This record gives sequence, C-alpha cells and structure tokens, in this order.
Amino acid sequence: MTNPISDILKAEVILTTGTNTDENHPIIANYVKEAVTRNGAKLLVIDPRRISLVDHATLWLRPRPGTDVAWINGLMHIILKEGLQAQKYIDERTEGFEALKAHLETFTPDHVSATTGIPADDLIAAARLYGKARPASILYAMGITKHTTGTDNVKSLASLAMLCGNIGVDGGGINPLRGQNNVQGACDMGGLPNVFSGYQPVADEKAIKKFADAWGGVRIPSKIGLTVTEMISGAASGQVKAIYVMGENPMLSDPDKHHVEHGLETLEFLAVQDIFLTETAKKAHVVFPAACFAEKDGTVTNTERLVQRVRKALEPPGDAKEDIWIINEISKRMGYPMPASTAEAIMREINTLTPSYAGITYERIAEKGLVWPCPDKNHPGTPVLHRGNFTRGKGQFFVIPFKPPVESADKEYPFILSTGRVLEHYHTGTMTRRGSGLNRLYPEALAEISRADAQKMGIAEGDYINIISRRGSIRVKTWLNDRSSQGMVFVPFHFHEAAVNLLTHAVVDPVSKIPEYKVSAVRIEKAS
Amino acid sequence: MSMVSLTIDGKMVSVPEGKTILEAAQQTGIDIPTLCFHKRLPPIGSCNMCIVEIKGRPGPVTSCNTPVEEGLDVATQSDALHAQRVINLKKILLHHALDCPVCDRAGECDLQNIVYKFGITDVAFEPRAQKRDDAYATSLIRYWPERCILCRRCVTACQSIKGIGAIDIIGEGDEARLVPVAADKCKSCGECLSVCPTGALTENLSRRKGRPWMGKRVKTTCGYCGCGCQLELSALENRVIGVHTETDDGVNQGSLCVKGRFGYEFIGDENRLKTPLIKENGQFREASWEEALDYTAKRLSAIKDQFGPDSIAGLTSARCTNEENFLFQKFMRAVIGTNSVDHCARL
Amino acid sequence: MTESKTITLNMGPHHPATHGVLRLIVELDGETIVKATPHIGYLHRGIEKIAESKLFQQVIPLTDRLDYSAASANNIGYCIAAEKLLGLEVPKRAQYLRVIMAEFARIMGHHLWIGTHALDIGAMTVIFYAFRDREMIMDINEEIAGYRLTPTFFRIGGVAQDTTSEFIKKVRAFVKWFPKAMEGYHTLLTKNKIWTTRTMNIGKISAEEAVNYGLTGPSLRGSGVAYDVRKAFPYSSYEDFDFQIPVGENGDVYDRYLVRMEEFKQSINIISQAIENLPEGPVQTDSPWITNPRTVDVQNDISALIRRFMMHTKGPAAPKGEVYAAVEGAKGELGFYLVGDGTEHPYRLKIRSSCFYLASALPRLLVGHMVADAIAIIGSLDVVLGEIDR
Amino acid sequence: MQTIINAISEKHPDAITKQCDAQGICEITIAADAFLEVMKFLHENKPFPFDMLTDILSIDRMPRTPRFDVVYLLLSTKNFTRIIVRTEIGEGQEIPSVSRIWHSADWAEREVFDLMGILFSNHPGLRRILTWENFEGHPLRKDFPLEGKDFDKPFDTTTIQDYC
Repeated sequence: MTNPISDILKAEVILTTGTNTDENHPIIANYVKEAVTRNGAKLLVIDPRRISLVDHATLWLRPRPGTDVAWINGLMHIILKEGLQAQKYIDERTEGFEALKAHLETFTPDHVSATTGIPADDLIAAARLYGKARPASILYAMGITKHTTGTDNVKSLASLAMLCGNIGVDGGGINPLRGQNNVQGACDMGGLPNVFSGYQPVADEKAIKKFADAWGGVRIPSKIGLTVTEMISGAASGQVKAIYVMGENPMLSDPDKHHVEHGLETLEFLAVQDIFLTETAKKAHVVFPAACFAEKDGTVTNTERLVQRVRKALEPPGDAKEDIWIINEISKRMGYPMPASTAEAIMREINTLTPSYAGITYERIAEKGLVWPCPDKNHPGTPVLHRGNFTRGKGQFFVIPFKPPVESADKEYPFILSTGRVLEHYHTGTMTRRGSGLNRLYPEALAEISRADAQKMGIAEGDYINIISRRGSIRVKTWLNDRSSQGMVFVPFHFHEAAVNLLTHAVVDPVSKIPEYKVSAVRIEKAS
Repeated sequence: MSMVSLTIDGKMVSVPEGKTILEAAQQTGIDIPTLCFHKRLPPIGSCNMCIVEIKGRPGPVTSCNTPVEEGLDVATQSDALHAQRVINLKKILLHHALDCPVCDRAGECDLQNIVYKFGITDVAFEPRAQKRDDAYATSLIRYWPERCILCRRCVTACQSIKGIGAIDIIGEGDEARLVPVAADKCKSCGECLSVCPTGALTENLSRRKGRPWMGKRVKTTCGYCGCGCQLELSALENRVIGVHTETDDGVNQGSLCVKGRFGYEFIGDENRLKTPLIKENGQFREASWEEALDYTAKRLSAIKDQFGPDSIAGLTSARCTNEENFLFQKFMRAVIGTNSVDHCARL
Repeated sequence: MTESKTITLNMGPHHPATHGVLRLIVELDGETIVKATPHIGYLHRGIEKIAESKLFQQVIPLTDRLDYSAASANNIGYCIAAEKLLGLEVPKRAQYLRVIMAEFARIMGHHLWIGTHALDIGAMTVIFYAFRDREMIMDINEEIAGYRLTPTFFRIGGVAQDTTSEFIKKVRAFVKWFPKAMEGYHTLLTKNKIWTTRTMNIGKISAEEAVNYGLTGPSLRGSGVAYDVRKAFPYSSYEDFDFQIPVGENGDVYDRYLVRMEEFKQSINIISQAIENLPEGPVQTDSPWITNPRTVDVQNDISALIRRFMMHTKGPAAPKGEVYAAVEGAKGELGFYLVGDGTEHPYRLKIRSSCFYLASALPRLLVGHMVADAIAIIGSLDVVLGEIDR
Repeated sequence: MQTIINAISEKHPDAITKQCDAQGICEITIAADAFLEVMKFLHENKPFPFDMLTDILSIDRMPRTPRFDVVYLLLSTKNFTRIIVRTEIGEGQEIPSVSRIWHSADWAEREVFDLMGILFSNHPGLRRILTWENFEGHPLRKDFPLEGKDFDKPFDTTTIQDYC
C-alpha cells in the first residue's frame, strides 16, 4: 500500500475493486465503513459480485469478470472529456500523458459498456465521483491481480490514480490489500526469484557482490530463478530434481492440480517443513515439524508495510522446532554453518544488507511497529510513499490495450467460474479447518449461483452439483444467493474435498506469473 | 475549537467544546464511577452510575453523555449520589446469577469490581434470576441471559464499530433480553464479546479452560490476513486459553475478525506434526532430527553435484516471519547456489 | 616477643550449635577468640521482595516463616501493621485470642531455646522435657488452626475462625500443668554447679552497649534495661493484663537465662488471665472489603458471592501511607514497616528483625572468650536465622 | 517532642523540610547536607537521648527523583518515645554513615546497600551482607524482576565468590 490504512479516514472517495474487503480484510472494512458513516466519504464499489460492502456503497458497478482494463480506461476517458484531471500534478510529476490521452480516445462510454456490461451512465457517474474528489483512495486485491492481464490492470489503476493526482498525498494512493500476514514481508526479504531482500535486483553486479561478500564469498548466480508455476512444470519436465518447501501447500493453492501432483511425484527429492501433514507434505520424502506463529519470535510486515513483532507464547508441540533452527541445521550439514541463530541476530543482518529495513531494530518496534523504507536508526519510517516526487523520478503513464481473458463463456461451457476466499477460512484451510469453531460456521465448500440460473436449471438450495471444466470436475453443494451475477459461479478454494484448482487453467500473467483464477469457463450439472 | 471552563468538585477545568463532563473529570484525574461507559464506544447512558449533581439543575445528570457548558458547577460525590448509585447496582444485582466461580469473566468483570468497590453487603430484594438458554447470532459466542445487565454495550459496538447491528435488546422489565434481530448478517467478529462488561457473552470455544489472568499474556501480531492486527494470546500450561485486545493498540484498535478472535484452535490441535518423518517405500516412519537432517543434507548435496544448483528450487512462505524468509533465501542462494526461490504471493 | 600464631576456624553454616545456617569465622589464639566475623544470608528468601507482589492477606503465611520457632508472634505484628494502614478495628475477642496464641508462641520459642541451649552446654536431659511441653502447645495450635508449627491463624481484621470448647479445655489443662514442669527446669539447671560456672560472667554486655548494638527482648533485659514493647507500646489489648517484666543485672548468659525462665511464668500468667475472661462477640472486624461473608450468604446472595470472590482474588486496596507497628517477639522487638500506594499490593514491607541485631553484636560479645563459651553465648542470644536472613 | 524539633530547627534552620505525624509517631524529613549533625544531636539530646537505632530501611520511589527514601527509626529507652527520620537520596548519591554513633547501624546500612544499592560514606566495611559478593544488581529496586535476572537459565554455583 502506498498509504497507511488509517489514511482511509481522510479520503473523500474510496474506490474498491477486486476486493471483498468485508470478508478478507474485516478491519480495513471497519475503516471504510467508519469513513462512510462518520466522515461522510463516498464509496464506489466495482466488483462482479454483490459483496456485503455494497450495502454501504454510494455507487456499485458490476463489470463482467476479466474486463477491468476496459472500464478503467473508460473512466479515464470520461475524466479527460470533462476535464476533471489534475493537470498541474500531471505536468509537474508525470510523463507519457499525451500517448495515454490519444489511446483513450476509443474507450467511449458506449464502447466500454458493451465490453464490460456496465450501463454507460453508471460509468459517467462513477468517473465524475472519482474525478472530482480530492483526495481519493483506491483499494484493490486479488480480484484485480488474478488475471492473465493482472499487471495491466494494476498499471491502469496506477494511471487512473495519477490522472487525478492521488498518489503521494494523504488520504489517497493506490493500495493493494495483501492477503496474508507476511506476504509483504516475504517479498521484501527476497523470497522472489528475481530480487534479493529490499528488491535489489539479482542481475545487478553490485548487489551480487554485496550479498556474496556478506555471506562469506559464496558464488551467487545472476540468472533469474524459477517462479512457483515454473518450478512445478520444471518438476514435471525433469528439469527440476528437488524442491524444498517451507510452510506452503501448492497441491491445493497451485492451478491445475493434476499437473501439480504429477510434477511433485516425479521429483527425485521433496522436503516439506510445515505444522500439519498437508496434501503437499503427504507427497514429500522428508517432513519436518515446524513451529506456528504463536511459538516463535520474529517480525512480520502487514499490508501497509508496517513491520511488527511476533512473540513466542508457547513451546512448539513434541519435537517441533522453529524454522530458523531447521534451516540452520541443514545448512550446517551442507558445509555452510550459519552464524546468526536467533531472530534478532538475523534482523541485525537484514539491517546491514537491506537499505529499506536498515533502521528497523527490535528495540525500536517493541511498542509500535515501523513502516519501511526506514533507512537509519532514528528515521521515523515513511507511511506515505511517493510524497513530493516518485521514487523513479516521474510517474509513468502506460498505454494499455484491452485484452479479453483466456477462457470466456461459450456454448459448451456457458458459466464463468471465479475462485476466492471466505471470511471464516484461510488459504488452504490448514489452520482454520482444524478444531470445531470455524468449521461449524462454514463446514464445506459452497458454490454460489444466482437464483435465476438455479431456477432455470431446476437446482434447489443445498443440492449438490458437478462443476466441469476442460481440465476436471468437482462435486459441491450449492448456496443460492444474489451475490453472484447471472452466468457466474463462485467457489472458495479452501476445501481439498472440492479442490477448485482441478478446474482452473494454468495460463499465467506474462510479467507477474499469476494464474487466471478469476476467469475459467465451466459447465454445471445436477449431481446425483 | 473554543475552550469551555467549568468547576468539578471545586477544581477549575477547561476542556474543548463538545467534550462531556465525564471526559473533563477523567482529564483532571477525578474518578467518576462508570459501568456501561466504554472508551471506544459513543456514550450509551444506560446504567446511571456516572450521575453527577449540577448546581441549579433539579435532579442528577448522567455525566457520560452531557456535554460541558461554560461555568457549570459539578459535584461528583454526595450522599444522595452514593445512595442512588447503590440502588442502581442493587437493581442490576437483583437479576444476576450466582455464577462467579464458574463464570469465564470472573476476576475481570466490571460488575464485580464496582460492587466490591462500593462494598455492597446485601441485596435487599429477593433475587429472581431465571436460568434461560437463548440462541445467539453466532455459534461461536454463547449468551447467558441471567448474567446480562442490559447495559447495551454490545448493541452499540455492533452498530457503531462494525456497522451491522445484528443484535438488539427487546422486551421490558423482567422480559428484556438481548435478541439476534439480524443473525444472518452477523460476521462472528466478537466485537460484542470483547466489550461485554460481565460474563453474559462468553466464547463457546474455551469455556472454563483457565482464568485469563492466570495465563501468561504475550502481545503478538495475528497470523492470518494482511491487516496485521495486534492481539494478546493468553497461554496456560502451553495451551492458548484466550485472545484479548487492548482498545488503543495497533491498526485494529481492539477489534478483531472471526479468524483472529476464534481461529486459534489449530495451535493446540493433536494432529500437529510432532516428529520428523521419512518416507520409506511409500510409508512415512518417524525419525530423529539427526537422521532426518543428515538425510536431507545428503540428498540435496548429491542432487546439487549431479544435476547442478539450478535443479533445486525452494518455496518459502508468506506465513513465516521476515527472518525465516531471509534465512531461507540466503540458504537457497548461498548454500544451494540458485535463485529459484518463490512463495505464494502469486496465488 | 614470641610471634603469636592465630588460626582461623570456620564454624558453620552447618554446625549443630549455630541454631540454623549462621557461619562464624573465628580467629583463635590458642583457645581464646581474638576476632569473630559472622556471615549470614544462607537462608535469604527475599520475603520483602515477594511481599511486594502478593495481596495483603497473602503475605501472612510469609511472616510465619520468619521466626519459625514462634510463628504466631510474627503474624500478630504484620496483621497490626496492615490493620493500621487499612484503618480497621479488631473486635475484643479476636484481640484476646491473638494474645493467647502469641504468648503460646513465645513459650514455644523459649522451649526450643532452653532445650538447645542446655544441650549445647552439655545438659542432655533438658531437651526431652522441653520438647514434651512444646508438643502440648503444638496440639493446641493444631486444635484451633490446624497447623502445628506455623498456624497462620490470624487474618487482617481478626482471626480465621472462632474457638472450640476443646481448645479452651486444652488451654486450661496446660495452664494448670505448666508451673509443675517449670520446677523441673529450675531443679535441673538454676542451681546446677556446672551450669552456673559455664554461664556466669560469660558474654557480659553493659546496658548502654546493649542499647547501642540495638539488642532487644530478653537479651537487652538481661543487661538491666526494662524495655518490653508490650509495656512500652501496648498493642492488641495487652494493657488489660497485669504482668511484670523480668530484668537482670550484669547482662551475662546466666542473667539472660533467668530473665527467660521468669518470662515463662509471666506468659502463663497472661494466658490464664486471657482465657478466663475471654469476651464474647465476633472474631472478625465488620468491613465489606475484608470480612469473609458467611457461607450461607455466599450461596444465596450475589453480593456476598462477589465479595467472597473479590476478597480472595483482589483484596482491599490500601490507601497511600506508611505505617510502623512493632510487637514483642520471642527474641525481641519485631517491627513491620508497611508502605501502601493505593493498590492491593504492599508497595514496600520492611521487617525489623530482632535476631539481625543480636547477631550483629556477636563480634563484640565473643572476643576474649574460649570457643566453648562462644557456643553458650550464641545459645543465650537465641538467634533464629529465618528472621535474620528474611 | 516538640521541644526537640524546635531545638533542631534553631541550630540548623533549613534542616527540617517536612514534619508530620505518621500514625502517632513523630516524623521529620532532613535535608541531606545537615543530616549527620542532626543525627548526632538526636543521639546526645539531654532530657531523653535517642540511644537506640531500631532500624534503617530504604524505599524505591522509582519514577520520582530523588529516587530513594532512607528512613531511620530511633527510640529513646529512657522514656520510650520513637522518632522517624527520613531523608531523600538520588541514585548514586552518598549518605554519611551513622555506624559510629549507633553500632546497630553497621549491619543495617550494609543491608540497605546490598538490597537497594545506596552508598554510605565512611562506613567501616560496606559490603554485601545477605547476597554473595559478586551478585549483580540490587533486588529490592523496583526495576529488578521478581524472578531475578534470566531465571530460566541454569545457575552455575561455582561462579559464586563470597567474602572469605
């Protein structure tokens, strides 16, 4: 997020798209609702499903899944037509505006409403709402990024925000709501094939030298590594022989489950380190028992780049050990004894090697966390990014043509399947499907179909249906409500009994390599 | 913001306009007894414990929702006020169940503290607490009507913080009790549970596993979504017996969601992995750490020598801490010698 | 000048005659002691630090473990200090019961003293008689409080529960029986030639010096200073009883022996007066914050149940203030300096231990005597290390 | 008792900073510089000298500066009256020892030094009395944890050195 969560209270208009905030980020939804009820902010929700946030929305647009670039360009087209853009901000702080302006000519309201299914005057009202408001904040999540055009969607949203001068200002910003407690931290720490910690590129000689020297003169390759989807296909093709998995469950979270299963089984060696015997762990040659978040010390970074402490409250069960200890032991046995053994010592190493985390020490975040970038020991952190000027100097406008999703509804597979999360469960259900509490609220997978479609196919509430795609089929209970629009079905991916990744295809976004979970063509039949 | 000055118990106080008398008193350290007042909630004014006398006004006024005015002369303590407060408490105690030894909230119950502070020795009326078992808006929280003091904190919290309003108090006199008016809209966030002053709302999960103050309280960050809510785990004999929040702490300011407040059962689950496992002809067998670690190191080194470092890949996790992620990518890059490190940020 | 070679002898901390873990480094020139430096702290449990994290009524069992040979005498001190701080009135009957238990504690302490003191000097039989009588007092303790050595019978604001007729019968029996037992001790020791030669003119200390060294109790009265806290600063209705304060003349081991033997008699005198006119009435003060509600109330009345629950988990909050209350323990003046800061925990509790100052006088008393006399002198001071080290 | 107070304030006008009645015992607070003279005066004061020093104790008033209170309880065995003398000492500040006036002060001051860390100038032998020689820290201070420092690590008794 470019702005802190509390900035939501300062926004005049809040645009949320691709995020069911009330269910996936309930606390951020509290802020949105407080902004609307107490501060009189206007809420503009753009989501194919009628999510509960719509109850508080001033205006709700319902685009067809996968047509995000179209309506974003449509909004920008209207804002330019009515001169609502922040021209001074554009001239001083951005570049590439003219090319964008020319490109937007074709995205007239009628043309956009044809591709997206949003009525033209709603588009105009939305554009005026967002265009006039200073500041306006954009919140988005996986609904925008889980497409083959994910990166394009994000770039278009960035252009929209810059058009109205909403970046680098209080109450504004373009704010991705990260899904997990430390997904931001994992990226910051270099858990990516193309960057070291602090996003220092792997290809940069200076960075390699710095890390190599710090780690005792080891040889670090400059070639960008494999992403998770490439690893799985690499395993299937035999290019990858061994995978070491820590706290992950690709069997359920990766697209095209058969493909994943085949890949993992052909591996020479698979080591998994987790807190439960997950589906992936069952495929492993070695399984290590690890400690969960309540049994370890360390830090995590939340979605607003705030680094906060995690403290140990319990001892791990049985012989389970903390991940740090396990990694240290393996590396010692492979002839590379690691010096740092406690979380605090590792953080000191991170301070030296990662400029944006340099000032974040355990003493400073004992009471309250710090927002990175925090370059030195007495720097207060930077809650709002891009203030004054952009980190890369000038803001870049992008000319993004509209590309339809890979699979669209056709005669044989008339429905569009979208997958996602629900309030009561988390990711692959490893944690939330244990114990009686959360299970009682949401015991099994439910496919959400609109009442109209159900009536047409003679499906009653609670019947079981088969959802079939070109890659596989699952049997799942139905939940008739008016959340899903006609011709759409939503199935959560927490349940291995109805593993929705049997249905999704493995085509990914060219840049971010994120699979298109939000749009898959399926067929629905009444199950026996 | 214009300042308003008034005297409370003879002390001159000046506070910004719009503040209530209670806030002015608290600011100068004068202690007015309260029961239904809660820092995070707008004033409710249902318990009448915070009554004060204002010179020139006929009867006592509840100070929690009366705004300050210029030149007020407020008295917070007097025999009449004390007698009235004792009567208020006794009316509440009239219906209260004799549950203290078995009540989850005992020891942290606002009603207990205020009754003890006032030294109430006997409730003159014949107590008529009826045992009733009423349904509540979610299966994760249990409602004990005979412990409820009808202070409306839960109703206000559900309306003002969560904007849902799933519960309300219906009925008059003895019949009045909390009823889920819109149970389907309830998100089981536990906001009502966290502000309830007594044991009327308790967790259905950890009933009577231990008193909260017995456990060791550790402040940590929630392990689920990206909001990074601050919460306190209370652990007793290596078991988590409860989750608590401080009202002015972290981005969540005391609120949590259903996963944060109730999703801690997996920590003590019996089929947590406890010993390293090694697969032999399709079956897992338990192994010692020594054996498992040696086996892994040997296999990884062998594959690295035979097929080169790029034949090995690593999957770290967005649910591990920064330090673990850093160490993992250091292991893959320095020890294995490959950049094939990724995690599920893409999924 | 012949070069006089002194040897250093290490006595304790595990030594039969040091009445506990006192360590004495003694420099000998032949048999006479040239220099003695006591070392203490082997039984230091940090009672004062622990008290700061306890509730007020949870500190009472801690005070039992100070001078464990006369436990009730310590409890009464702490309870009076707490009651002064909290401003509570103790009913008459409870005060009388406290006096009885405190005097019994004094007698128990003196029994232990006479038994071990005589044993150190060589009289083997005295300890059997002394412990036989001590056993009877322990039965009385058990009868009323359920515990023999550390009864913890007192509560802030009164005593734990009322007496039983059995208790009164036993006390009367002991009061009737004890004077005869006293004659036994006197015939064994007072005129015994060996006893007088081993104790007369040994460990002499003048009145001024004793006061200057902070000695109190029988050791001070042995030197002729008639200071007894029960008479100087009467507490718990001691002013209702008439009893004398025995005082010695020349402050040696023998005089301290005579003073304590007389104190036996005086304590029995107090106990008989107290048991005869034990007043009727409640045994607990009547305050909603500290008095235990009756069980029948607790089962029927929510406010009584809340009071019972809060009393044992939170307890009363003491007002801000500092209080010093001293009592006459078996070994001397035992004072409790209690500081309250408005919470339910004592902010600071300092225990003025009489034996601490008795032990500090050892270097002065031992010099010039033979090693065998050192044992007699330590016995005559009757130090208990639980109270010294706290 | 009031005569003594007046006598003191004549000789040392600014010595007594506060006087109050603590539960029936007269208490005076003395400024640190005039401390030794006032104590000598109390010891020799003619009609009834305070010849016994009952106890010395220290209180840690943590957030307040000066941080410590040192309290002396004096008793006159001639007419059985008590007086409490208090003086406020900052961290690391020294207070003159009264062990030459009353012998009982020797050990009492050593205990205050040991458990609270208050230094007494020209004391015959100021060393720890209850804890061992190389014990770190002063247990009765408010910032000393109740369980002691790193209580959960094994304690190696061979590291203990005590005064021989």
